[in-house]
Amino acid sequence: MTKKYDTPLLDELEKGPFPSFVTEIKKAAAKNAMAADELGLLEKSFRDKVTYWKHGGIVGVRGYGGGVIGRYCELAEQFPGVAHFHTVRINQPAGLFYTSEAMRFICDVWDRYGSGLTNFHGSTGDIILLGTVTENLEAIGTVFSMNGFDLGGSGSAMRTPSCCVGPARCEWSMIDTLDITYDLTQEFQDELHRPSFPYKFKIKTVGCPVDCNAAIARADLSIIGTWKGPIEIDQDRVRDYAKKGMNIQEEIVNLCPGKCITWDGNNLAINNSDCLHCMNCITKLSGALKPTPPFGATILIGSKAPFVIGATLSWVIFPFMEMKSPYEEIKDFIRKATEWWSEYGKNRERIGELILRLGMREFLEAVGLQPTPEMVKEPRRDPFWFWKEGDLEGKPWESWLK
Amino acid sequence: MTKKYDTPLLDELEKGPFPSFVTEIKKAAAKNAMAADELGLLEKSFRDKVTYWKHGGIVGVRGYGGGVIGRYCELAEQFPGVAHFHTVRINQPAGLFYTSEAMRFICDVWDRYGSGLTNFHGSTGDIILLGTVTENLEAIGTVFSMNGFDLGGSGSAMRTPSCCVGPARCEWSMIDTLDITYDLTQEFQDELHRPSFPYKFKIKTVGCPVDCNAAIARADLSIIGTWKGPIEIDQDRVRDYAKKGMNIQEEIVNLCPGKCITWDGNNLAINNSDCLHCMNCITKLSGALKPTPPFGATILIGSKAPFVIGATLSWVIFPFMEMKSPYEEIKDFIRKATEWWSEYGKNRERIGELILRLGMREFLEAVGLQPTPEMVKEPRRDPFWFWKEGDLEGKPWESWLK
Amino acid sequence: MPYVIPDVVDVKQRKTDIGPPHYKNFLPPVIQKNYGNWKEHQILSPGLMVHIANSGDKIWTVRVASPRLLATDTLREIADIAEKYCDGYFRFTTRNNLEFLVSDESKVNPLIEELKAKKFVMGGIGSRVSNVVHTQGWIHCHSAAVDASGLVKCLMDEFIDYFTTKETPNKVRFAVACCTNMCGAVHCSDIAFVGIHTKVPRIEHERFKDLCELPTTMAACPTAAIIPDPAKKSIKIKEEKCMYCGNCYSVCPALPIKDPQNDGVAIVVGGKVGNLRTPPKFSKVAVAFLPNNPPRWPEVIKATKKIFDAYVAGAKKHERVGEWIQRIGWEKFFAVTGIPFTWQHVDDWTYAFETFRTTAQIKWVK
Amino acid sequence: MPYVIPDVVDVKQRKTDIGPPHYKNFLPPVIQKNYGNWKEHQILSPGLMVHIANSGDKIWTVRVASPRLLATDTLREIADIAEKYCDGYFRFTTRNNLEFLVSDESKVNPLIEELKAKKFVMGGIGSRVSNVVHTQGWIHCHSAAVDASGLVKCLMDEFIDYFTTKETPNKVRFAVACCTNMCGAVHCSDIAFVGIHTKVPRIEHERFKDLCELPTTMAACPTAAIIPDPAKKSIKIKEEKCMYCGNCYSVCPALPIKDPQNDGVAIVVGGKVGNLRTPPKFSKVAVAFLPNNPPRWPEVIKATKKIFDAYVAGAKKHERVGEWIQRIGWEKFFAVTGIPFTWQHVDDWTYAFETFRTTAQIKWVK
Ligand code: SRM
Ligand code: SRM
Ligand code: SRM
Ligand code: SRM
Ligand code: SF4
Ligand code: SF4
Ligand code: SF4
Ligand code: SF4
Ligand code: SF4
Ligand code: SF4
Ligand code: SF4
Ligand code: SF4
Repeated sequence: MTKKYDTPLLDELEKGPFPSFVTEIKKAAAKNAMAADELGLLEKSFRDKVTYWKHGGIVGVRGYGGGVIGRYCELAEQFPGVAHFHTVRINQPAGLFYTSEAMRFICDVWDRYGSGLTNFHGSTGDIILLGTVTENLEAIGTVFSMNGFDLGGSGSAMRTPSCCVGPARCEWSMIDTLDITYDLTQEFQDELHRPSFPYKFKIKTVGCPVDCNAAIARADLSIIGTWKGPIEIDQDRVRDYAKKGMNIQEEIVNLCPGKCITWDGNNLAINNSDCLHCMNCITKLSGALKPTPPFGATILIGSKAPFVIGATLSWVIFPFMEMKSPYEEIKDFIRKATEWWSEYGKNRERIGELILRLGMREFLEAVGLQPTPEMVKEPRRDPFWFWKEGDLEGKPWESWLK
Repeated sequence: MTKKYDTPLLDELEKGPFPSFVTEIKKAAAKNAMAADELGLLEKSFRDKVTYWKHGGIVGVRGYGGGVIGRYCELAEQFPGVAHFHTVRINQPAGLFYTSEAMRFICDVWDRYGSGLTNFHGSTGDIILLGTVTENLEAIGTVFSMNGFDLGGSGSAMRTPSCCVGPARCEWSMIDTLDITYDLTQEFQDELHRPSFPYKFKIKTVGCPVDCNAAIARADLSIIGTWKGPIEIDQDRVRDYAKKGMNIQEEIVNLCPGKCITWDGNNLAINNSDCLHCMNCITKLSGALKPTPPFGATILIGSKAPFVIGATLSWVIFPFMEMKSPYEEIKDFIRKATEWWSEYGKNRERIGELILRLGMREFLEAVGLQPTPEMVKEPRRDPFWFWKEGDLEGKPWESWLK
Repeated sequence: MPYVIPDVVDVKQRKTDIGPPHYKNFLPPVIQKNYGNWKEHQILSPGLMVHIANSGDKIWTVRVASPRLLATDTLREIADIAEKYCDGYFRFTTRNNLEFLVSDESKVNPLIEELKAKKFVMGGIGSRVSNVVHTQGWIHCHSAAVDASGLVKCLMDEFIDYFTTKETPNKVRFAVACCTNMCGAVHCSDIAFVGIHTKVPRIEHERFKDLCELPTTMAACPTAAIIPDPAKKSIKIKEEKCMYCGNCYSVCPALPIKDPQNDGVAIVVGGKVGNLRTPPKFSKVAVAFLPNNPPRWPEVIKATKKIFDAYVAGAKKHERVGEWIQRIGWEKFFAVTGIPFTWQHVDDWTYAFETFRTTAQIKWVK
Repeated sequence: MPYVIPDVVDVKQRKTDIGPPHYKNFLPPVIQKNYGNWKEHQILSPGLMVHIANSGDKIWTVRVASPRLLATDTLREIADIAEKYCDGYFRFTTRNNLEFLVSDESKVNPLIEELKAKKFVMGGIGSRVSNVVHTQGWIHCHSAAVDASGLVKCLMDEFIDYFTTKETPNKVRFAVACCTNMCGAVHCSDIAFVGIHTKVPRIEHERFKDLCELPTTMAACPTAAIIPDPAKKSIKIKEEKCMYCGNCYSVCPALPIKDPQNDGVAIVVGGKVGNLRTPPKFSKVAVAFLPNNPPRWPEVIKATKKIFDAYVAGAKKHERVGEWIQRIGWEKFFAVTGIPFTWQHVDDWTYAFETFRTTAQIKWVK
């Protein structure tokens, strides 16, 4: 039933110890014509050193403005199986947990309607189902929804939120990353499925500053768990580490960015008021140190890939926010922030870019926040800055210059 | 002969321990009508909280395009003595050394032709003679030149080079700052006296990275002495410091940015290959440590005040240049750099701003240099960059990818 | 939950905006019980760790490499194994690895044996190389200047020992992006690869009119190289301002930039995202261009090895690649890796000044 | 060299481009002899140090505060003293202090006695406050938003003990600039003061035509707030883009910006120029506005004291102000000084992004 191609270049990539994506494609190709042509096309790309996909087209599921990436092949005649080869993004379960049952269901759907090829997962977090044709999209959407799954985001919309494994299997999680992700995803279903923002808006949540989901680098809104209490120390276990050969001075004390740890060979002391909450000591002395409540999150905004103004990392907006269900404060912030952005943002301008264009003040005032030093690495440099009517009213210096 | 003013506000500034500039003005005012009106005018400025000087006018000495800052008073009728109140910039001797004789000569000139008020020195380094009238300028120029002095720079010209005290009275000077300054000043007399650049061009030379003349912050061309040899250690003297109470670990080892010093309580060791040549250990253990040859200078370009693109610090162009009389290499560089700048620079664009506008490559190619990692804190970030015809010719990777 | 796929699908049954299934449905009972109450974990081997709850309960995780691109057959095989040893529970990591979640200690070793037998590759836990965050490449994207999965395969084949056994000073995060849109985490990875172009886009004036919007196209250009060409109802590109970034093509199909002869791969290094020790860092260019040489990209792999080996040899414990470079200095980085420093390393874009060395602090390298 | 001032000056005798006199003419013999051959120095008291040559020769330096603005009478007095104790040799420092250069040890104490008697203030050597790099202010400049000499006098009166006797963790470099042209070293000083405006320049359309060039004026604006007003042959200012920097006035007298009611002083902190320990640093705004209150600027002095005292109390040995702040963090800086953090502290100009806190590293302050 499926076409066979000679794939000498790709065959090369079936060698070697790391599991081979070529083998995967071949597995699917053995029983799926789309996958077979994907294999043939890919070999041609490898030979010609060029992509043969066309610039995306708009396809989708009724009632949704996104969730499907339209894809057509430049060489449709030669590879008819991939003439249409759309991707369906399915919103993953928070934390990327699965059961065999659920996975088999996904496989069944994809064997029936698609190429049999998937990505677990896309960089944003979605389940990526690679390759189907326009006619199948409605059915795919229906079957998934009948079974409790829904499409993920694409286009100028809220994107599928994602998170680290957090409280499900990590001792350091200071917030419920899975619940936050699930709750925000549900809250913003409309924004997720019906693109109405100037551009994409991504949310990533991690349980602590270790940031196992790259939240600070790949999310317009980065929610990073943190703590306010002192670090609890189990001295015996610290000594144990030392006994087992850890050089506490080198690996813990010297690497502390707050320069707030001391070790006298027997006791470890932390001056918590200088702690920067970086997590180094806690992770490297795993089990011996423990952050203590209050727990909450630092909320940062604005990270993204390089276009147009250069790659950004998210920056602090709320140094500390409590993160208790139903998460009203963060939802309220997201609403205000995206409203402001939708009003002032240009087409294809991320929220961080807009803030950089209009200035933090415009943004902070719009969302009802005051500036705090935690928002900056350092205050501004050159001595000219804007004043708004009223900034100097009432001689503000009088109150602190006592 | 001179007018008297009530100066209650200024009188307040005759009180207090620090020597008073008001007392100085009063001293001059007692015998000089210009100084007297300067005093009256200043009191008025203090009262009204505003300057009363007009935007500069163009005045000068024949054959020179600079050296005099024209200054007229907005309140000429009320204060006729300062109706004209031009500043004459006299090129200081390198290192700011004087003899009583020379100083008396300067005073004589200024009592005869000016207000009797001076600045030792202006921020650029000149002797500033404050306040004279247009008619006196030719005579002032003549008398100074008859006695071996010349005007300093102003306007869009080479500015008066200056330096730290260097080899004249400092054990750390690795280059002859005074001689370099004198020599470059002589070499570029024409550029200094006849503005023909897009904007000002300042040169500051210091004997070592301590930078006692703020070369890196206030000069388009910063010449900073440095060394390539190992740091010589007199262990006895180091121990002496320790004995006298210095905490070598805290003050020397921990503060070394190269993290290349160790101290075992008895011996200090420096891993010179990691030394950043910052001078901290050498200055704080003064007398115990000594830089050794080869000596030379790091040459940096581009520092300036905030307009228009924000304040800059100079950045490295030559990591290391030998600085031997007659300093042909640096002169050649200055000539090439200022030629390129004069060709491409806009009016009022400093050389550093031009480099930032056109890119380092344009500049480096114009002056015949190749890029080196010492020029940057870090390589560029976002993965798009220019290629010129030929950059990839001959597959440059083949040679280093062996 | 019994999943059903009716033979005849009635699209009217479709519900919208139900969102993803609740994560609780997929958590093993031991996790549900000890959710948020973990005490600590121990790394037992590069592919095995155990998390211990305050209650004393434990869960074992066996981590397995995945090419991310998976056929349904493989997914079913995984499901079968999970059923056999994990009551059907497993997960993926944020870096595309697969994790079997074992609640019953006695099943850990048998699971490992079966995985070995089936040629699954275990590892990636601890201070070592883990899987590669990457993108679509020639598999699925119109924008790809290079393939992604292929490059990942070559990289991981090369560094496999560092996944399965050997340690590195700290975790080494690779990432691959097939174009400068950088759908991978390239801009903040220890060592990352990005497909780049080196020639100006070609303008298809006829198609421009129909397919592209002038303001959007102009706004897409980071260097304002695009100006209107009213005569042609199209645009012009000021060649000397073009950095070949390809962003104009992202918004306008009439500006193809792909070029088999001149596209290539750049290597950027020293980024990180975690807040440990030093703040998150951007990656910086190490190698500005290497040829796009499928199927094995030998030049890219060789260059990567130079960087990787220098890091492993030179870094102190817990130092990430960027922290190592920060300590030794970029002049030493280029010296110890033998990579030449070229024009392309010197920034000339928005933050160029911030990257210039505004200090006399220099290390001498031979 | 005998200096002559003829009664009648013949301007034809003027030579041009002779440059400054050679510095050797002004070096004491002991310096000439040991030039470039100094071995070390010792700081004997805050106003006295001795430099010792490899030859064993010594030169003593007595440092004296100067207001920089000096009357010829004072200069003559200095010349007289130098003649008496120093064979006529003295110098100024790069921070406007005066240094008597004594070659004969027996003359050191008598010199000091005479200086004391004459109320000269000795000090400034070592880890302490030295003199203030500053500018013209109302004495001579049309651009001054604040006076410079006056502010310097108030500062040095306040901190005089730290010049004459008391120590600070490291040198503290003050600077004053009367406008944002910043002819002082304000942008890289420990604690610096700059005169600023807070209102948009007034446009004198009539004068604009005669006095100003349109392109130069537009190019002078850092925020591109200036646009042509062709009707008036003048310009318009987009008020919402104006940062009141005054640079347009620098090139165009028809745009006066001085404003007695609304001009004021900003305090910037944490800059340095030396390469020791940490690289040179820019100053950052600590206080965005204080009123311009001559003759004693009490608000400025009080605010400075808060910063200075916090530094002296909190810094470790050898830490400059900027290094201290870097260690404790800006959140603590604002906490320990009690200075409020305002909108003006947050950058919104060229490098704004580089100043944002792109990390979760935060210290909690009450
Ligand atoms: C599938 C995925 C890559 C992957 O293999 O994992 C992907 C694929 C595409 N991305 Fe992406 N992006 C994917 C995650 C990302 C990420 C990473 C992330 O989300 O954590 C980024 C960087 C972070 C960011 O958002 O900035 C990313 C930054 C971009 C950009 C640049 C956006 C920008 O503001 O600069 C584009 C260009 C655009 O939007 O037109 C882009 C555009 C695209 C398009 C839609 C191509 C296009 O221009 O139309 C790609 C479709 C490929 C295809 O044919 O399937 N993709 N994209 C990822 C989404 C899967 C998922 O939903 O889970
Ligand atoms: C006298 C002096 C200040 C002082 O009291 O010491 C001074 C005074 C003036 N400076 Fe300056 N600058 C003086 C050193 C500096 C310095 C510091 C230095 O040279 O080390 C700087 C900062 C470094 C730099 O060059 O960027 C400096 C940056 C400026 C600027 C801004 C230049 C820029 O590129 O942003 C201007 C504006 C201009 O050029 O129109 C300026 C303009 C002026 C003018 C000419 C005012 C004007 O706009 O026409 C001032 C004349 C005041 C007067 O009436 O006497 N002055 N000026 C200094 C020169 C004395 C000397 O020759 O020794
Ligand atoms: C499973 C996973 C979370 C998830 O939701 O899927 C995870 C899980 C753990 N991480 Fe992570 N991290 C995971 C992605 C990340 C990421 C994100 C990324 O790579 O894109 C990072 C940030 C990397 C960066 O900074 O660029 C990350 C940086 C860390 C670190 C910090 C390393 C360092 O810089 O010192 C630790 C702490 C440690 O290793 O000491 C850590 C520690 C851990 C611990 C020990 C946490 C715990 O107690 O359970 C987990 C197992 C350790 C391991 O894999 O070595 N995890 N970890 C992710 C596994 C990815 C993989 O397959 O390899
Ligand atoms: C006389 C003078 C040079 C001149 O040509 O006039 C000079 C002279 C010396 N400096 Fe300096 N420095 C002089 C301006 C500077 C400057 C420039 C400035 O302030 O604008 C700096 C850079 C300040 C900065 O980084 O912002 C400067 C930073 C230093 C340092 C480094 C301090 C530090 O950050 O650790 C040292 C080393 C030390 O003190 O240990 C030093 C050390 C010295 C020594 C000990 C060098 C020596 O062996 O002779 C000299 C006497 C020490 C003293 O004054 O405490 N000198 N010194 C300048 C005196 C200015 C004054 O009147 O106070
Ligand atoms: S980010 Fe923190 S809480 Fe989340 S998995 Fe990593 S270490 Fe655990
Ligand atoms: S969490 Fe980081 S900053 Fe805080 S004590 Fe530990 S190592 Fe230091
Ligand atoms: S810069 Fe160096 S050589 Fe010059 S005076 Fe300062 S310490 Fe001495
Ligand atoms: S000069 Fe600076 S970098 Fe070099 S050893 Fe001394 S303290 Fe370290
Ligand atoms: S990085 Fe570029 S080529 Fe690769 S998937 Fe993303 S948009 Fe497509
Ligand atoms: S490739 Fe990039 S730089 Fe070149 S024209 Fe297109 S958008 Fe502009
Ligand atoms: S800082 Fe401004 S006001 Fe002061 S002297 Fe310089 S130009 Fe004039
Ligand atoms: S004051 Fe400054 S910002 Fe305002 S218009 Fe003039 S130059 Fe522009």
